[in-house]
Amino acid sequence: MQIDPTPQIPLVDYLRLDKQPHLVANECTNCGARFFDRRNACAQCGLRQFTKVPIRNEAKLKSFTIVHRAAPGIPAPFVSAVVETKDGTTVRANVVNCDPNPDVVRLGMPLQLTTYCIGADDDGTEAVAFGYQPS
Amino acid sequence: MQIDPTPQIPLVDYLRLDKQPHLVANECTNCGARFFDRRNACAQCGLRQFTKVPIRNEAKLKSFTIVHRAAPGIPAPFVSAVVETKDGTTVRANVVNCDPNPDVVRLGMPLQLTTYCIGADDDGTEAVAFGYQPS
Amino acid sequence: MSQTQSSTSRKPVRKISSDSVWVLGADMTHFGRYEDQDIVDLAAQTALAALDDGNVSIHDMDVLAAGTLLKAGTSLGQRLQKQIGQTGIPVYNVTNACATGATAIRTVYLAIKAGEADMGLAVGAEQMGKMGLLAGAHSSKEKSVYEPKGRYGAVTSLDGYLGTETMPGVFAQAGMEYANEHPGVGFEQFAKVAYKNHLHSTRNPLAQYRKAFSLDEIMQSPTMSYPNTLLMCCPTGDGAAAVVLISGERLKSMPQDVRRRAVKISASVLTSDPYTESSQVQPDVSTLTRNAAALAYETAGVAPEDLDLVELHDCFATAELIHYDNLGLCEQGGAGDFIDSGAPFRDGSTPVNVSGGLISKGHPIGATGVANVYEITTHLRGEAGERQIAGAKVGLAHVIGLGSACGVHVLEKAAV
Amino acid sequence: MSQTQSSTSRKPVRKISSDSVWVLGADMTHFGRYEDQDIVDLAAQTALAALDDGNVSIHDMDVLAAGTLLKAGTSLGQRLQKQIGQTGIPVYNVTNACATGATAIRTVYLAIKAGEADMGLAVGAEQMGKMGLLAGAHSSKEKSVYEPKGRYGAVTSLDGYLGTETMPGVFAQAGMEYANEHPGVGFEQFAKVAYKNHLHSTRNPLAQYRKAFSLDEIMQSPTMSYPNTLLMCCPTGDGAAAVVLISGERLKSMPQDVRRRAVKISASVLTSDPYTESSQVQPDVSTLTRNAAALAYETAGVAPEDLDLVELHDCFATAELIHYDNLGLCEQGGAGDFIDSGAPFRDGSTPVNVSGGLISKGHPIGATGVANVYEITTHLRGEAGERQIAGAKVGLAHVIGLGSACGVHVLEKAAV
Ligand SMILES: [Zn+2]
Ligand SMILES: [Zn+2]
Repeated sequence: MQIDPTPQIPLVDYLRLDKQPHLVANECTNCGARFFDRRNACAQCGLRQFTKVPIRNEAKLKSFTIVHRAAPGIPAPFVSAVVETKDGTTVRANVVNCDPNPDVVRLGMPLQLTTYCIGADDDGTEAVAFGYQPS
Repeated sequence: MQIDPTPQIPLVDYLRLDKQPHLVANECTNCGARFFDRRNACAQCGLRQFTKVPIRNEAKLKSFTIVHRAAPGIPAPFVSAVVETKDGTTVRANVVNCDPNPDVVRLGMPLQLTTYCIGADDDGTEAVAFGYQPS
Repeated sequence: MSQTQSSTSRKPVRKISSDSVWVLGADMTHFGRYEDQDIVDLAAQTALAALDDGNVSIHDMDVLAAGTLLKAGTSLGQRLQKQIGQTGIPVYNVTNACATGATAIRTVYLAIKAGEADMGLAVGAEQMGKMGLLAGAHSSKEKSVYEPKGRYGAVTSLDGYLGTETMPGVFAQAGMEYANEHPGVGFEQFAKVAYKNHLHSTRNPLAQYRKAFSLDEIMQSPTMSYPNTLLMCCPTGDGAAAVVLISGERLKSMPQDVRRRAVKISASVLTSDPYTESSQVQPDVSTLTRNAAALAYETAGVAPEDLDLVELHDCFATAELIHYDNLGLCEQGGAGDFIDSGAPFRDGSTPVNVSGGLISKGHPIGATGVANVYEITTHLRGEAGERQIAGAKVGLAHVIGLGSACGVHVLEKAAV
Repeated sequence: MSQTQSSTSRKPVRKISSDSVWVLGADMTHFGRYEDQDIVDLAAQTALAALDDGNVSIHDMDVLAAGTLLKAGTSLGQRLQKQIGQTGIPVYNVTNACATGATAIRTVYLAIKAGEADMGLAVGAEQMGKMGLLAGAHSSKEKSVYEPKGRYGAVTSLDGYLGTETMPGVFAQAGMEYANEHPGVGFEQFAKVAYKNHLHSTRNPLAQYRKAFSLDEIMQSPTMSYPNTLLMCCPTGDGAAAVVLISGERLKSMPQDVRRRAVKISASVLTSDPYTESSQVQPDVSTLTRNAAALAYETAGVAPEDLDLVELHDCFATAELIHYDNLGLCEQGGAGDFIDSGAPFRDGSTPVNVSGGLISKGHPIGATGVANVYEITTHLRGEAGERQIAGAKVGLAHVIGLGSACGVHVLEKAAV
């Protein structure tokens, strides 16, 4: 008898839960600008053709804040961050597995994408978020 | 032993529940324009002084509609109207005690202000509305 | 059709004056339901199409104005930019009830007139879904203790107790007041307006509904607010429309085939309610429309009889009828005869709402004031297909939002 | 203070040019809580006061623009007219997030520049009550089944899972990015901004708060989003502000004592976000401010070192610091040194937010962009009482709304 693995769904559709989870972006075929959302056209050049490109998991910390007063249901404090991936894409995410302390979180520190479960719905499907942890 | 009368409150503050219920308006002391709401200044002349004036209860029907699709909780059909009082003031109200039928409601028909209870709150206070009935 | 305060002889458009403003590109989406798209998708789709139509790009725009009523305050303009091109230009998010779209156009027009922009994009969009009637709503939670609130010291919602606040009712009363003052106007005249607009819509592929109804079907359909029956009321729906405006100076440098399709804005007018005694208790949709029309005719040097077609704000059949009079399309007091004579039908002397109007084309609020300019533009270009008014040279687009705001645009075919 | 792209020599204002635009009247309400008044009361109160201040009436106005964010779509402009005078003029209801008030001013400015108006009234108002933090909110009703929604296919609200969407956090990140790039900028520098603005507010009778705090108290107050502590964040509140604008042509015909108090708008600029890579995931409050400032300085022929005072958008302490750099008030990268040197204090070389700023004066959103023009105007008139910057001749008002929109106005004292 085989046990089915717990069904999972990514928190956002640009998170791909492959063996090696990673982000994918919509890249403008004209100017190369990258976007994580559904697109009508390119915000930079205005043209309307995109391809999917995978984003590197290695990143560095570009900016952060430590949020103490968070939205209801969100454990606080937590580290909110803007990171720059190795291939030069800016991503907004939390820094996880890291003490939420301004003396520990260092601007420029190297990071690595990771995933974690944030809860399950009534069907037992788990939502999987991504974050960046110190590497 | 004396029985207290049921406490009453007017639906709007420009309805005065005296022995002879009637409406009162804020009249601009400069240009004579009349308003039923709390005022910052006069919509006609821009000046800022008002006196309270009583409005005549006799009126005639200036316009109407018979509302079949009403807001939740409002019995329909009912006759919504714009009336002109004997002293030339325009008032919006329902025509009451009148069959809501376009063959019965006649433009220009003479009307008279009347009041009626629309419900009571949890303290037993009755809200009193006004309407105009054929005279 | 009738007299106007400023009947001026028509001067054919011979050249592009530098300080004139023109419609260079225009588009509207199909009006209807878009359950899988959001308001930004609708706005983006029509903005891109209007830019394509004018053979320009978002990078050519110097200003952007965006209008939506239900999503007012959500920076629709900037959200649109993020989807079609962030160029750093000034963005104005505007609202003016049902005149929101016209206000967006006017804002771009002002920026061009002020010399701050050569070209600009005005977009109106709305996603209403199946929200039902436009109506004042009662609070769902019953108050347990009456307490006077607001400017009238009201202890509960007044809608239904002191007259109606529902839109079909408010516009019914406006129509009935006209009927009171003018013999020959009644239920049948109002119903004929809806008959006409439903009939017109069968030719418009962009209309939300394209079904003709008999006069009897219209009069027998469920009464919303007498005399407005269901088929005399505009539906709710989703949609968007966009126009690209350009200064005359800049237009001169455009290629001939682009100039040829440009349409001149001979007048762009926005008014609000002047004080009238009765408007203190019920919206007065007439006076501000009359004022806007008078100024528009004077500015454009156009008289009502010069108009080859009119798109006016028929949110309800009763509204269209009184606007015949307000816009000077008929004799004073003669709106009943006007519809009875067939004048506003597409084969009549002054075709009104050949698009199907709000009643059948639909009324996604923020889009409406842009969509009627699109409609006129399309006819003046001779590109309106099956619904084309042959040889149309001058048209008027009118929109009114309660509160109130009225927008009137007079458009003229280019002769360049 | 520093270089600017367009350092031009100052020309004293010698005469009123016809195509210039001036502030004729200005007012703001006390910012705070108004539980017994509605937003129309606030707007009416300040509009009447601004008209009185300019010695004109609503009947002199040719255009009205009204701004509110939380009540966007409620036709504030028309509701205001009904309380202070219905004259039938065009009304524009505008929104642009926290730049809403500046957008109202710009709209009136455009109408005057376009030649459609000689005088106009711009009003901004907001009633926020005790709504708490400006923050993205989670749905109260838990979803039972995850379903991808919206442009990111999100199965729940992302705020807190993929970074923060709360305003103190967003602006904290903007500040920390600056800190990352520029040594000498850290928690203490940010805290000094709040120290300064709280101190300044003690002199402003219109400020919501008028209490000075020590640097230590500010740094020790509860952390909202590091490095922004509670005392480094603007409060929510109610308030309104209004200005009457007039064309130079019309101003010439006004009495000498009215002309004397008029203040020239040397530049009125509105920008939006140009594309930048990082702004796709986090708001970029800098680039559009830099663009607006560059255009404003060029238009006005004013350099940052000419400014006698600046009111800038310090919604959070981190924001003010980076705007020193964005507005060119300091050397490139030198915002930390700038605050450390005391330059932006009221006795420094470039006084910034002598009103107390958003942090202590308050930030009723729609009012803010008008209130900072009121503040500059009051100083240029020499009427700012205890907080007067002596001899002020040139000032700059800056406001930014996320989404984004940035408004910059450069004002100059009349010499007539
Ligand atoms: Zn591109
Ligand atoms: Zn008066």
